[in-house]
Amino acid sequence: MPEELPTLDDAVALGLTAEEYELACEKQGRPPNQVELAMYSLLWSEHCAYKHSKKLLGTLPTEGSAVIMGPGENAGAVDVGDGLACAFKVESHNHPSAVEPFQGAATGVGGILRDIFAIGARPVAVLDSLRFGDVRSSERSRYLLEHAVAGIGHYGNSIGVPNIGGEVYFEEPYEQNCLVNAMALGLAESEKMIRSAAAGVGNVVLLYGASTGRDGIGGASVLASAELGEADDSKRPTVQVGDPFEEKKLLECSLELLERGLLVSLQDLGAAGLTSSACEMASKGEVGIDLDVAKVPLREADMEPFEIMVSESQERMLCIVRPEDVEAVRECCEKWEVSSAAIGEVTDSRRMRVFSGEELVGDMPVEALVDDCPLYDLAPERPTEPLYPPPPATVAADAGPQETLLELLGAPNLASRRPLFEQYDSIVQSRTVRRPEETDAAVLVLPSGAGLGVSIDGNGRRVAADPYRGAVATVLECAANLACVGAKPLGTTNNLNFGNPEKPHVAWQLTESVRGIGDACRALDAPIVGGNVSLYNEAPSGPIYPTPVIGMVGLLPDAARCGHLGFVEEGEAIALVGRFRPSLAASELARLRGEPLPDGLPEIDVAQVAATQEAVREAVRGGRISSAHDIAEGGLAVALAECCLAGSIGATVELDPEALTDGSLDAALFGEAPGGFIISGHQGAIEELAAQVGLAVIGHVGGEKLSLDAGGERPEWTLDQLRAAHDGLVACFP
Amino acid sequence: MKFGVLRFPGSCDEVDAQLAASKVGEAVLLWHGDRDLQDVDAVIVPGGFSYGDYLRAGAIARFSPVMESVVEFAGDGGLVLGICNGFQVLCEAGLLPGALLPNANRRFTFRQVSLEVVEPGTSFTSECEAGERLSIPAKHGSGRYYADEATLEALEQNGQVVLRYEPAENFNGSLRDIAGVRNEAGNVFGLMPHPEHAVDALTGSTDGLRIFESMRAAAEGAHA
Amino acid sequence: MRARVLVRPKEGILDPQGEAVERALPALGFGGVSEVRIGRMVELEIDDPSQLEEISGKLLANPLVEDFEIELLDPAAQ
Amino acid sequence: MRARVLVRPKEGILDPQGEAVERALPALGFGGVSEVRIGRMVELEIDDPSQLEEISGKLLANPLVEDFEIELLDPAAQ
Ligand SMILES: Nc1ncnc2c1ncn2[C@@H]1O[C@H](COP(=O)(O)OP(=O)(O)O)[C@@H](O)[C@H]1O
Ligand SMILES: [Mg+2]
Repeated sequence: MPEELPTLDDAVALGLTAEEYELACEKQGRPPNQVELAMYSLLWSEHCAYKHSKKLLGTLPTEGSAVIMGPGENAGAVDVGDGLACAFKVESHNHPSAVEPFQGAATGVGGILRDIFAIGARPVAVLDSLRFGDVRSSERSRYLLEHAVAGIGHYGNSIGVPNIGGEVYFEEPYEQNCLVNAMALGLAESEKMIRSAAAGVGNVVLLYGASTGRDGIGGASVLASAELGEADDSKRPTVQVGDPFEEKKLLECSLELLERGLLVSLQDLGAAGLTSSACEMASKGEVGIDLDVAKVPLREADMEPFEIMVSESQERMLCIVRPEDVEAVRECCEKWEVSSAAIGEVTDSRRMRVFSGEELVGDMPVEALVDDCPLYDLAPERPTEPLYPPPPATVAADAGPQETLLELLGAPNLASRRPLFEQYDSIVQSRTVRRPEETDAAVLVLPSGAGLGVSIDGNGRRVAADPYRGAVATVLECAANLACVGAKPLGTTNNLNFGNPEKPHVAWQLTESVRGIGDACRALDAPIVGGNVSLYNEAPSGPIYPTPVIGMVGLLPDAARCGHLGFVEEGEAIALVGRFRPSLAASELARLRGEPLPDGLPEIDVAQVAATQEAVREAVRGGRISSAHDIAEGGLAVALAECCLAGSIGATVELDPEALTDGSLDAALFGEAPGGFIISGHQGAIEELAAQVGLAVIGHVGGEKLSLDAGGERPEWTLDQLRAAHDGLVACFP
Repeated sequence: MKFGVLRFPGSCDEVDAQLAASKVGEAVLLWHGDRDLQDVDAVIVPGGFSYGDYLRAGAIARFSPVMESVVEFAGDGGLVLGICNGFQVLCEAGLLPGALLPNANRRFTFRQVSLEVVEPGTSFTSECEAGERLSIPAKHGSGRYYADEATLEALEQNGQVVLRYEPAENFNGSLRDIAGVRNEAGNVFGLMPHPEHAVDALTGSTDGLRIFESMRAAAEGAHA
Repeated sequence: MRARVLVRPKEGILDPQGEAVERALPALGFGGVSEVRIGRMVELEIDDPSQLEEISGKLLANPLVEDFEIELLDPAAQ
Repeated sequence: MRARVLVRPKEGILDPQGEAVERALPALGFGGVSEVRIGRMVELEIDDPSQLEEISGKLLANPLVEDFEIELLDPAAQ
């Protein structure tokens, strides 16, 4: 151990406050040494300790009849019938992706997949949620988009987990802080799932997977002892490189170990590497752990103990094994060509002790590391001034509906995502019932024949306009997507992407959003089973749009009945379902017109929206209608165009703007609000449905054109025109 | 009829292939490290990313112990089907002519493609009609079929070009739109698109089933 | 001994990656670049360099579509 | 003028390809190989070789994870 102890300055450079450093000294009864300070600084970071969000997260609803595992484990899980559980979680990899988008996004996928198999579930799907600056004007954003998408595809395709859905939006406030969130789902027999709590004094702590290098030790390198000074800076790469091949072996190996009952508990290594994994396992099990860093297989020979403890090398797992099973575990690892090493032992000391061979190089109370990080209260304050400048105008305010629809369809936020999802394998594992653009939510078939519906959504602009209602609307939109495939929500995951929570207006966005998520999840009986928080997404010009990303999982009794979003049959009736009251406030059209964000969104009748969703869901499940699509960004006209494009068939529609709005044609056609659906089906079936839910028949399916008759205007578009406009993103992937 | 589906470290579509083959017969997985082919009637070298596709797709997998047995099996006239990565492995192993190079569009691409059945008489297409179109998904980063001119000519002459992409759908830039070829003896066949992902109307088309049914017919004919 | 194997696509074989680089250059302000070909470079430590020819022909390159070139690296020059 | 740019993963950066090849070699009967690193080789014709440094840093290599080395090729030696 180097004689010289790190100082307060070192602690501050590592991100601790002076008070936190004092507290760490107090917990240790002396100033922490190099290894200890590295570990305190990581475990007491925002990322690991949730210093600014833990109290808020406590307000979220986490209980429900379907919940098998709630927040607190590597992933949450819900019961999907027949003794099967669906594990799922969303996680961010925003900062690494801004630095190196390909590897950042790839390792983001790798990380969330490990969370899934860490609880014993086989990963069956990935979804991704992305935010960049405006790709039309920003070359850097195009670069980030292209490489992040390539990275997500690279990892998921190579490891054989289908990417079945996602979302991407382009807004100026993400120019300096792109968001790359990845969600994964897994399936497990409920009884065979495993937790991460270490148990059994005397049991062996075993590390398996990739060897440990200096990946991602970035910040902690200030602790490097003098011999490895500045001259060796190039030896301290911060970019983590993902190896999906290694993870594929790790995944199969882990599932086999679990299947054979060889593990007491299991934990992936993610942010803060061995430090976080070992301490979490000890904390949850209320035990101690002794680790010997000299036993950790290294990729680079000359690593210091603190480097080994904080390394974020990918594709590694930590498990607790009974001594008599160690041999069998190591044999299984060998079979899968995964290296493994017994690196420590479970103790009853409730201390985390780090050895380097014989030498004790760190000794800390587990509780201090994991539970005693100070939590901070937020000081939310509603801003009095707009936080975000209006976006540049690209569509004239007086453009007619004819032109406006094409502008909207081609806008980066609404254009077809085909150039992205064509880079993803969405069908491997043979469960994918609907491919991207065929339905609003992705659908996987379960062994029982039931369907699992999944959706991921977020709308930062609307949340920026109204953090509470925007967040409510985001949750409702996820549920609407599920309703369109006939799925009933079972559980929810969320990723809170925000700016600096120490700033009062960001604290306000965060507080209000979490309140909105909680209320909406309660109303839908779709409790939160897990999630992730990414704060400090700020540039000198200000914070990102507050971006809660919601992932929701639901069940439908028969996967074959999940329907389509596209119109199907010539002559069928088209109906607008729900009490739909669209407004241009914070809409995509307002954005294209360069309008500033409004201060607040119209009130949402959540019960009413939920009832509409239920009616649509039941109609889809019953096979009574031919298509269902929720009205989202771009409003009614865009939704109709999407139904035509997905079905490759035209439609004739007549609308009375007065019935929807105060008479504004633009608002009726392009305004946005939760609670509206476009469905199609036989006239008789639609009429029957009208007895259960408010709906208006507005036209019929057929022909090669979309023709509207509304408020005295009669615009029409050929399918080819719509399609050409909708291909607006192709240019981003030369 | 018993199919054996190889499993390399990094295979992804082996379970899918097993599932598809089990619709027409029995199907077992064969571990890359074992030489025993368990008396199967046909071998499927599945898709995925064996050994991460590092270096070149299929380059490392072809050296695995199980491949030695597969080469022998093929030499004795056994039916061998290579799908996607499996096609690449068979080319690397010299069981099929040519090579598969990175896509002309430089990206991994997933698309449902339409394939023309050029040779309906083979052990892998006997259940298809000449000129019939099969709708089957393709998903790969290195699917550009290449062979030198002389080889291409010979392939055409011998009826070894079994499947072709509709010209507009040849996104990977394969020479002469070639999607699938067989060896001269006719018992080894490789294709880039994934017939095992086209065997169930619930998850797509069922056109791929014809390939597996043809193999069953060939295997049963051989037994008879 | 340290060695390097350079693997390049055979002449006449389309190299989309190389073409894309060539196409991208003028827009970045670099003119006068042509015939861009992209290959692989493998560097390794090897006890018996006489094996390199076989390793390259069998594994590192596919002789059907690639040429390779072996360079033995003088440790002093590194 | 003909030039060659060698691009390799930075020291300390994980090279999954190199590791996979290294692990595969013994099974092929080639022992005694270690420290395999796999990179790219770009060969091109360039009018103004002084641009190469910039082209390499901007387009051919990703300086965050890769180093590059420029070699000017003597046409006579080719
Ligand atoms: N926004 C949130 N909502 C609910 N639970 C959350 C949220 N953020 C984090 N959690 C929970 O806190 C725990 C720790 O999360 P995280 O640090 O991301 O874990 P891991 O290291 O396994 O990825 C997890 O159980 C996670 O589900
Ligand atoms: Mg985890």
